[in-house]
Amino acid sequence: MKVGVVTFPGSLDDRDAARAVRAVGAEAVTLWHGDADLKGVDAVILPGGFSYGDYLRCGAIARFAPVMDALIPAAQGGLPVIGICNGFQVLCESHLLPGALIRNDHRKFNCVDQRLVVENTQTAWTSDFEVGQEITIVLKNGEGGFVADEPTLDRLEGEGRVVFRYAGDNPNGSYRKIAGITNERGNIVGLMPHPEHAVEEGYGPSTDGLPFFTSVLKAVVNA
Amino acid sequence: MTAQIDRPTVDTVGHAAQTPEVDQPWAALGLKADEYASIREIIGRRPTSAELAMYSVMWSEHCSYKSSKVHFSLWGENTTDEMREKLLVGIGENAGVVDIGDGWAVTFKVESHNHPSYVEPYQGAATGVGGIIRDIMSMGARPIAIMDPLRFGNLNHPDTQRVLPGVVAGVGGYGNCIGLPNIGGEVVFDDCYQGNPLVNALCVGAMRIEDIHLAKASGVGNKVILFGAKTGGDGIGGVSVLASETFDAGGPTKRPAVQVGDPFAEKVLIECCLDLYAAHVVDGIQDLGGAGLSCATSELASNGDGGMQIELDRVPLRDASLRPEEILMSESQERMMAVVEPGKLDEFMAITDRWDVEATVLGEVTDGDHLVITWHGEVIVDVPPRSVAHEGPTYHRPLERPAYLDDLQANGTDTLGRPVDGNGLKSDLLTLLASPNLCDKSWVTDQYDRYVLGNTALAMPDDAGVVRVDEETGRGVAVSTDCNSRFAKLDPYTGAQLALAESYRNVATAGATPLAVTDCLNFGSPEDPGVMWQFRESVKGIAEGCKTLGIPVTGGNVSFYNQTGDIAIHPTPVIGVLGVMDDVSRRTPSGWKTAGQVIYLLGM
Amino acid sequence: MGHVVIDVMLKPEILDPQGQAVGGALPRLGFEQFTEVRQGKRFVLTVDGEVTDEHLAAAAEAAEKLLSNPVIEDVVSVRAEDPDQ
Amino acid sequence: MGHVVIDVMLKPEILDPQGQAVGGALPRLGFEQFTEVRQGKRFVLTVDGEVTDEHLAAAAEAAEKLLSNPVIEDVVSVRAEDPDQ
Ligand SMILES: Nc1ncnc2c1ncn2[C@@H]1O[C@H](COP(=O)(O)OP(=O)(O)O)[C@@H](O)[C@H]1O
Repeated sequence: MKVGVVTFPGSLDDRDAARAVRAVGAEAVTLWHGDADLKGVDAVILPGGFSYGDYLRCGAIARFAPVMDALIPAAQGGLPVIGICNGFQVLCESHLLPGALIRNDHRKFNCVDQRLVVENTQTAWTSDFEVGQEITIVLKNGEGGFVADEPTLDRLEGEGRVVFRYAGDNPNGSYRKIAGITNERGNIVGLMPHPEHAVEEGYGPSTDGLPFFTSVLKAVVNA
Repeated sequence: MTAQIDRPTVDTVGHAAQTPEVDQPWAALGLKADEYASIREIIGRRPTSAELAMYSVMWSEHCSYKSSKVHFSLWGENTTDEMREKLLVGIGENAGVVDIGDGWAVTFKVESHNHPSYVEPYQGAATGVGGIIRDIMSMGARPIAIMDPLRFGNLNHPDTQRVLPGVVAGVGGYGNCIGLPNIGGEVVFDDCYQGNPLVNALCVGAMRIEDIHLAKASGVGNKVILFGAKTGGDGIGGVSVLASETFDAGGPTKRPAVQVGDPFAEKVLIECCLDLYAAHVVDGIQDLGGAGLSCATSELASNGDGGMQIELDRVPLRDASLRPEEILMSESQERMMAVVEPGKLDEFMAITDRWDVEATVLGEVTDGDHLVITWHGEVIVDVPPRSVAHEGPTYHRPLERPAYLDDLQANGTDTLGRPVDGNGLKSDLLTLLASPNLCDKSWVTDQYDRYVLGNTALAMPDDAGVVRVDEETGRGVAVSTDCNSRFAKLDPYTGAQLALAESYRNVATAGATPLAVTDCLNFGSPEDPGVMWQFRESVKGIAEGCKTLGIPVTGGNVSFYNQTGDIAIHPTPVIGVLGVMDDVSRRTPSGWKTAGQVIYLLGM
Repeated sequence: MGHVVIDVMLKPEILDPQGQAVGGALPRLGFEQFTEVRQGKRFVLTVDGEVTDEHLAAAAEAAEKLLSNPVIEDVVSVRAEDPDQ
Repeated sequence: MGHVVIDVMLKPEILDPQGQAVGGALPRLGFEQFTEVRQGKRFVLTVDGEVTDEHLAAAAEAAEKLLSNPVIEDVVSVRAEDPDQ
């Protein structure tokens, strides 16, 4: 079982994502932004960070990297893909997921241990959770406000595609407190908080991130 | 963009030799008459304007430590062989390096970026963080954490509302984007910092012992390579006097004093440097910080065993109108200089290409003993590099214990009123809890990423930051920075020792064995004998305290002239202590964890 | 050397935290006359020689593809720089 | 309802990492004709009624005081919005 972790110039949490993959016994494969080659991986993580400095718009420049030319069709064909924070922004900019992420409503970068409620366990990345389960993982970003027009939001809600919602106060002004969403098929998930920072006792607020990675192992094995 | 620009004739060495009588703007560049005279003596003629630029910046207080270095003998005098045991690289290099066991080495250093942060808080703080990270990179290490000891004026002063959010956003903006966990720091408010906020930044890096790199150029024929960002007119406001005095007007005259940081470029530079180190293609390396190319070329050459030849016109420019003097002085950020064997050049260039980092061969190491710099074939600098980098002036400035100290020390707490009942105690407690120096700092710390890299075992709100270095074993380091400048004002010797002791305790209580010290000495004007006395006392206090504790000072930074008019800031010797733990998962957090546990008070 | 200027603004229905912050600060400085502030982006692209229709067409395409995100932003204008600016 | 548009750009001698990143991305999308990109800010201030000279004067003052940082930025223009935009 091989999980690819993409490194764009300015990716920061790629090492952590690879560590999380290894923590559940899978092999982490480095995917380089400049190569349109997925190296035969079974799933892909677009990690957090500031690809291309997050200049222009977060994820906007990364979306045109050669690796995305290979990833976009593969994801559309059902390859499990998760975008974490900057990776979520890349997925939205690539139109693999609807909506966009804008500057936090309080305009500051915010690093907190964030409570989330899991609302959808039918995706490739969340089957090891339970619906309604509350988890605490790290939220850290400056541009994490999820926005979309009303029809899109209604559709996401109606189709059960809101995967995570912020519990407690809205940390960044996201519409309807949405923290993460999925595509129709459930193979692509994007979320702002960081499961890869919650896989090891003592190095993060919890180990609530582990089920993300065990879930995708099952999804691949059962596929 | 290649604009055609007429090149005015440059001030060459030949021309300088023939025109000894030319009046040069040495005073406007901050040189004293006797300093200018000794430059003429060293090179046996008047300096060219490029040489004058180099000497003036390298002999400045900031680069030459001319007022402070006579006191640094106190470090050596107080360092025993035992204290040196774990010291792999000591004072004098870009940063000190200590052996933390299992083949791992750690380097750390704290530096100031006070004045630029007052002018442009965001960029000043951001480039301060960027600068200290490059120092750590240049030792061969991967940077693993940063900390930011900060001092501001009164929280309610309107100017604090400009400076504080800008500085915090700048520290966060750079650190978050470059992907280093911020594991601690300080936020202190005191009126004495109103016109002189202190922005200190500390970086820790780790490497295998065999990967330590040094800033020296040796090996005749080895190539000297500049890589990273293009050179612009950043931070050279001062040298424009040269342009206007020596050359025709007409070139673009705006030379910004403000440097803008590009953390993305620096992140790429870090990864690129680490790949270069892993490929063993770097012989010597130096970061470009204050004094830019003047500093990098002269220090590399001075630390090496030969000379160096540089073709300055090869430097890739962001602004084609820059004059050679300005290129030498530019403080453009996110640049490094490496010395590379010719046989490894192709591999070097392949790695920089992969990271999209521009790299240019500027020249090579020669068998002479001079640093020679040419501009379109003409020699504009020909100097002994040591005279620029290491043999600048040394001052023995007068010291005098300030007269106000007796009154200040006599004014103790005995005469203060004491609360006599519960209400009095309550109101005192509330006053304390509401004071900006004691209240919750999460408004600041929540703006910093403390989790990135996945190795943070302790950060805010704990007294020391703790990060894992070795993922297999859990071996790692704890770091704390501290200083109470009110104590240092009352008694700089004891105050500095208190800062050292607090930092030492914070590291020890986290569960680590303290190993090494770095310090950032923030003071007023060295021309004031009272300030100089405070400085001497503080250095003595730290050095003797370190001897007692058995841990060496491995490096640091001096920031003078933190004063407005006659009023200096309180002496602020910020101390950083680093300790080692063989398994950071066993660290001890501060704060109660479980109800029912017993509370002990240890000590006196 | 010519310049193409591209203006991009957030769509009116999208929250603009930066514009809001500016809008909130103005009255504190004594500017009461502005009822709303929106903040957008302005790009200046340099070309060799004069700005041609091809340049403008390419800039318009770049504006749609890269410089703006159609989900949240509108390209307000693409034009050769006003020479008297 | 009228609009005042204020354009702010980094001073030409100041490094513009954002513009640089955009400038680096354009050729990868096939746009080779742009030799430099600079990114600035555009503010749109709404006023009740038509834009008057007083509005423009206030906007110009606000631009200098709040909307730009004179250490690194220039206010490039302050004008009533072009009605046909
Ligand atoms: N500028 C700063 N940057 C990062 N961390 C900071 C900063 N200021 C304070 N902290 C962290 O916040 C926590 C609380 O700080 P403080 O209230 O000053 O505690 P203490 O008085 O115990 O040193 C500590 O973990 C400290 O390292």
